[in-house]
Amino acid sequence: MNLAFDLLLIAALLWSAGRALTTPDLFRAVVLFIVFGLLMALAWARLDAPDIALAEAAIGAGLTGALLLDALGHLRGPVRRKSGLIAPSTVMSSEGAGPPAFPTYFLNGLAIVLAVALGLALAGALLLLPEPAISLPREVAAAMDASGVAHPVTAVLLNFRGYDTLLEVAVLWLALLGVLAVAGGRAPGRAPVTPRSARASLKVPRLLARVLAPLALLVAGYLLWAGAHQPGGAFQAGAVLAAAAVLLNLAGLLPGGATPRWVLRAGLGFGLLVFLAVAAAVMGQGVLLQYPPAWAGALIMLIETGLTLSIGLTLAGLFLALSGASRQ
Amino acid sequence: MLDPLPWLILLPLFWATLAFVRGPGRGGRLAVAGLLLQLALAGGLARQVAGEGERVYAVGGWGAPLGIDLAVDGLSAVMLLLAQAVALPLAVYARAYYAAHEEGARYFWPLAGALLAAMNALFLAADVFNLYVTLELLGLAAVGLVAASGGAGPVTAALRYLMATLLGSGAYLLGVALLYGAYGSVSLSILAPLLGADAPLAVFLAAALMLLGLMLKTALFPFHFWLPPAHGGAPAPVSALLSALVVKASFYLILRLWLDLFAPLATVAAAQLLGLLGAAAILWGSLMALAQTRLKMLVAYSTVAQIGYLFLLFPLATDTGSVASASAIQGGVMQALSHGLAKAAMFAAAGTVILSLGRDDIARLGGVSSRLPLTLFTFALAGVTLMGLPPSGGFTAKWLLMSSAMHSGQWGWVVVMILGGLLAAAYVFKVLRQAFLPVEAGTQFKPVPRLLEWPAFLLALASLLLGLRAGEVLGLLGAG
Amino acid sequence: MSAGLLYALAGAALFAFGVAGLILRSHPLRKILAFNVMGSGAFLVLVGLGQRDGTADPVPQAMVLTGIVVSIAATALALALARRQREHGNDKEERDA
Amino acid sequence: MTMDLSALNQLLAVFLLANLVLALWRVTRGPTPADRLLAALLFGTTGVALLLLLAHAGGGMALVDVALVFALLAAITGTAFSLRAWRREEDDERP
Amino acid sequence: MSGLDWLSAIFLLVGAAFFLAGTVGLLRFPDVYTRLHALAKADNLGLGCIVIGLLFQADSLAAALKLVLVWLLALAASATVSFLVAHRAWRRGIAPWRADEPGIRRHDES
Repeated sequence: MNLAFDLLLIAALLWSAGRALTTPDLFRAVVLFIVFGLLMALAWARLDAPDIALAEAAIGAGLTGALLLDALGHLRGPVRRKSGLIAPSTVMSSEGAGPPAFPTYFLNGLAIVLAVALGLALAGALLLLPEPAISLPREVAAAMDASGVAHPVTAVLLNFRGYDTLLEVAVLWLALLGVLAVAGGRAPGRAPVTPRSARASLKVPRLLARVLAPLALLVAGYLLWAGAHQPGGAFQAGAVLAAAAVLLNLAGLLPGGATPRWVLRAGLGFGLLVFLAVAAAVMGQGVLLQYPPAWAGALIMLIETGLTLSIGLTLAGLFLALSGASRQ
Repeated sequence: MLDPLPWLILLPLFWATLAFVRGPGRGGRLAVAGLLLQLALAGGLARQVAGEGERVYAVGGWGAPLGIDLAVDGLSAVMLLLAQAVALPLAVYARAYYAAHEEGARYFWPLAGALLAAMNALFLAADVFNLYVTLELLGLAAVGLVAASGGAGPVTAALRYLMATLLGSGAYLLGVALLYGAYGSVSLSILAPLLGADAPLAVFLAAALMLLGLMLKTALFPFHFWLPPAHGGAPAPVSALLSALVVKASFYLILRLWLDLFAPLATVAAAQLLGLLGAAAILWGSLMALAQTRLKMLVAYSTVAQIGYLFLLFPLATDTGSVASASAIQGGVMQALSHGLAKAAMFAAAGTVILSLGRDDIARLGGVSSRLPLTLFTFALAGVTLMGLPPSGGFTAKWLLMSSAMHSGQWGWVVVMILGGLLAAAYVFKVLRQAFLPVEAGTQFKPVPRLLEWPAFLLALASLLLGLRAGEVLGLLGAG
Repeated sequence: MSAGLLYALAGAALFAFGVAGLILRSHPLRKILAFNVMGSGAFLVLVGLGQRDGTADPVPQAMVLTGIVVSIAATALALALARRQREHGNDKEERDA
Repeated sequence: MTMDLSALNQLLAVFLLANLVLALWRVTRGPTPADRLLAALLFGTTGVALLLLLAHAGGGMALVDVALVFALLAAITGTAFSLRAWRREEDDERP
Repeated sequence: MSGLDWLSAIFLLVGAAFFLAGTVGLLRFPDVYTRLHALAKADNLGLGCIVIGLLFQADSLAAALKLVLVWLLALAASATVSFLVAHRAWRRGIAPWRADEPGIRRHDES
């Protein structure tokens, strides 16, 4: 029974991903990709990874989908300059759309053959893979009581491999920096003016946004608190917060904009600063990110709260910076 | 006193975040102060390694398989010194440069801080998945810096650069996934002893994927297509940072993986292939540089060429006896150091010329020798290192590589190196010749602040002094 | 053929799809979709291989959480660049027209 | 029939997944762009039901939280679909 | 299987039947408006029955209430999105299907 479910789900995953990359119509490609993201959440549920299913659902369905759909409105139409990665025109001449030096189909064919060969080689390699020498789950279980939390994934994320998470929060903050630098480069465009007729259709989403936004806040708080002993945590909570902000923006209740004032900048940097401060403070009596066992749980909760706020603001900022700066 | 190892990562993140919170365009003084402290820390760390040898730092106190380890040995200490030594003068240069370009400076300092934090974290990391996160942090920071000026050219170049670096990171990540599947750990110190020549197919695939991903990020020929528009189109301080440091980080990673993790899998055939690609990069990059009409594109293609020298060390160091391989590795690292310093100086000098002249086509550089003597001298000094003339660091590097080639009887690489040196001379003198022509009618030279010319000169001088003090640096390299 | 290995094989196929898509397609939005598919494939291989014996392994799951946040960051930056590139294209068109 | 409840949940989960895939195929093939918007609806109902069944078929109560997030976010993707992606006229030349 | 389990099984099967009805409706109906009926009505009812069926299996009141909350949320989302889709389809000029003129027509042209 499980096998039937897995095989059907994998077939759906491969179908939706394949169609998303091959269908000529861009809107259908984005829809198929969002379907792929949601099917991935089901796959993570099947792989006993509820934390990832939560993150994939909140980030895949909520944010990536909204970002892509919002961008779709601006990116339709033919591509003027051939910006293919290894498309012949870029390999031979550095100025973009020069005449392709040798026929494109030769290169496309080569790329497809290479991709298929890679896929087959990977499949073969995976099937012949021996059992791993080290079993990390045993190590995690052994060290769980000293980690300060009850849920293994949160323990790995915030304590055992907390340094990865510190750098990853910096990556997210950095992406927003890049988006602000690019999108905010000029005066933000007028807020998207919705014609009177469309405004009538905004009444319903406004009602929904007013109901769902506080509920999303509640769910985010629940996920943050739950992270200590069951799947949840800062990323999923932050993503739900950001999804609420996206809904408010879509309903016209929250303005976009790519030039945050200092209060918002402080909020955006807050999570990273808290993490850095805790990482540095604990060095007083130990190594980087070595929480004193008695305080581990409290410190992790403090960091997670700061992260939820900053990740929520940053993920929302990624959407709002783009939607606010769009010229209608 | 501060333990240099963790603070080299935390410090740049601190001042980058503070610069962001203080608002667009702010953070210049903060950055220079931070970098001064970082240079001191890097020096302290180098002395520690020279004294006590390699040092492992278990983050969170958990130790190898469970937690993440940071490790510093001679190679990483040297690269850390290079990163801080190039970044400090460039920070001073950038403050003067952006005094004239208000628009471009909006988020330069937070992005540059994040870039440096990523560099330091990468040089110190000893965990393959942690290396993936640092590579991603480095890639996004570099793309952000290229695109920050917002012009049409840089944005297109940044998008292509981002796609190339994401393809590289994806391949690297799949390699990490295969390694974890095969051995159950991602820590270098745990994986290295487990990996033997009899490794399963998946490990060979992982090695190929990881190295291919990193070659894409190092812009080794034929994956160099994204570098010239990105480094050529970006503002001068950004191009200097990228050409001098960012491509070196992924090269350092290839060297680290080739020497430590994948040593048993490293076949002579693969090494020869890397050598051939390096040779092709030298010839192709130099020829394209010679053909360029715009100054910064010439310097960008020169980067593509000089990266080729770095990859010559692989055929010279694989199964060629301990003496030849040691000298080849020292030559490669010395080339990375001297090129880092010289290329930063050259891009900075080019930036000064363009800022003063208002245009960047090589044919109309007349009068630069009389109006901007120090900048032209800096450009020439940096050219000396690129050409590999004594007593510059470039000469020491090429000499070590050549002696290794002669020792192991691979004469082909010697010919390539000599050809590369001649071509480098060609494109450097092409610029110098134009600069000595009389001033073109009707061109005004905007006055240039001193703080713009002296940091570039300092960098060029350092690339020269590196040649004279090579013994000390190579000693540190051997220590770890 | 445990569930973990099955999903790892699916991940390998998705990775191949993603790489082919990233190289072949020229529209920036399609490259972004391809990059995300490639990332999901790599994550499936990472978790799938870690759980070939059926027991949930928290370490690759934490790594994939980190990876998902990294890929949304990269996707957002790529979208911002693509939109800015299109706006420059439109400006050039208005100037040419 | 000695079928206990969790086996029934598992069986229904497979049945719902088949339903979902069939419906998704039809929706994404649908002629007008409006049909494709229905995909968001599908996940709001079938996806949530599927997760609830999996949760009670041994997948663990955490999947109920995932279903909660699914339901919460189904509205967002659907709203984003209809409000933002579908503003340009040329969508209709190919109904 | 105790009495409660039978009750739960019955509700689950009824719910599945409604989902089947929704999918068949989606496949058979000719235009977007009718398909909205299939999806919005049948599937939500199916979800409701499944939630009720699972209520019997819930081990605590909190878990049961959470299930009901999920259902209410799904209803709210489904209602909003159905309205928006139908509204946008009409604004875009897609005419409802008519037996005498099958095929996709525009109502603002005729």
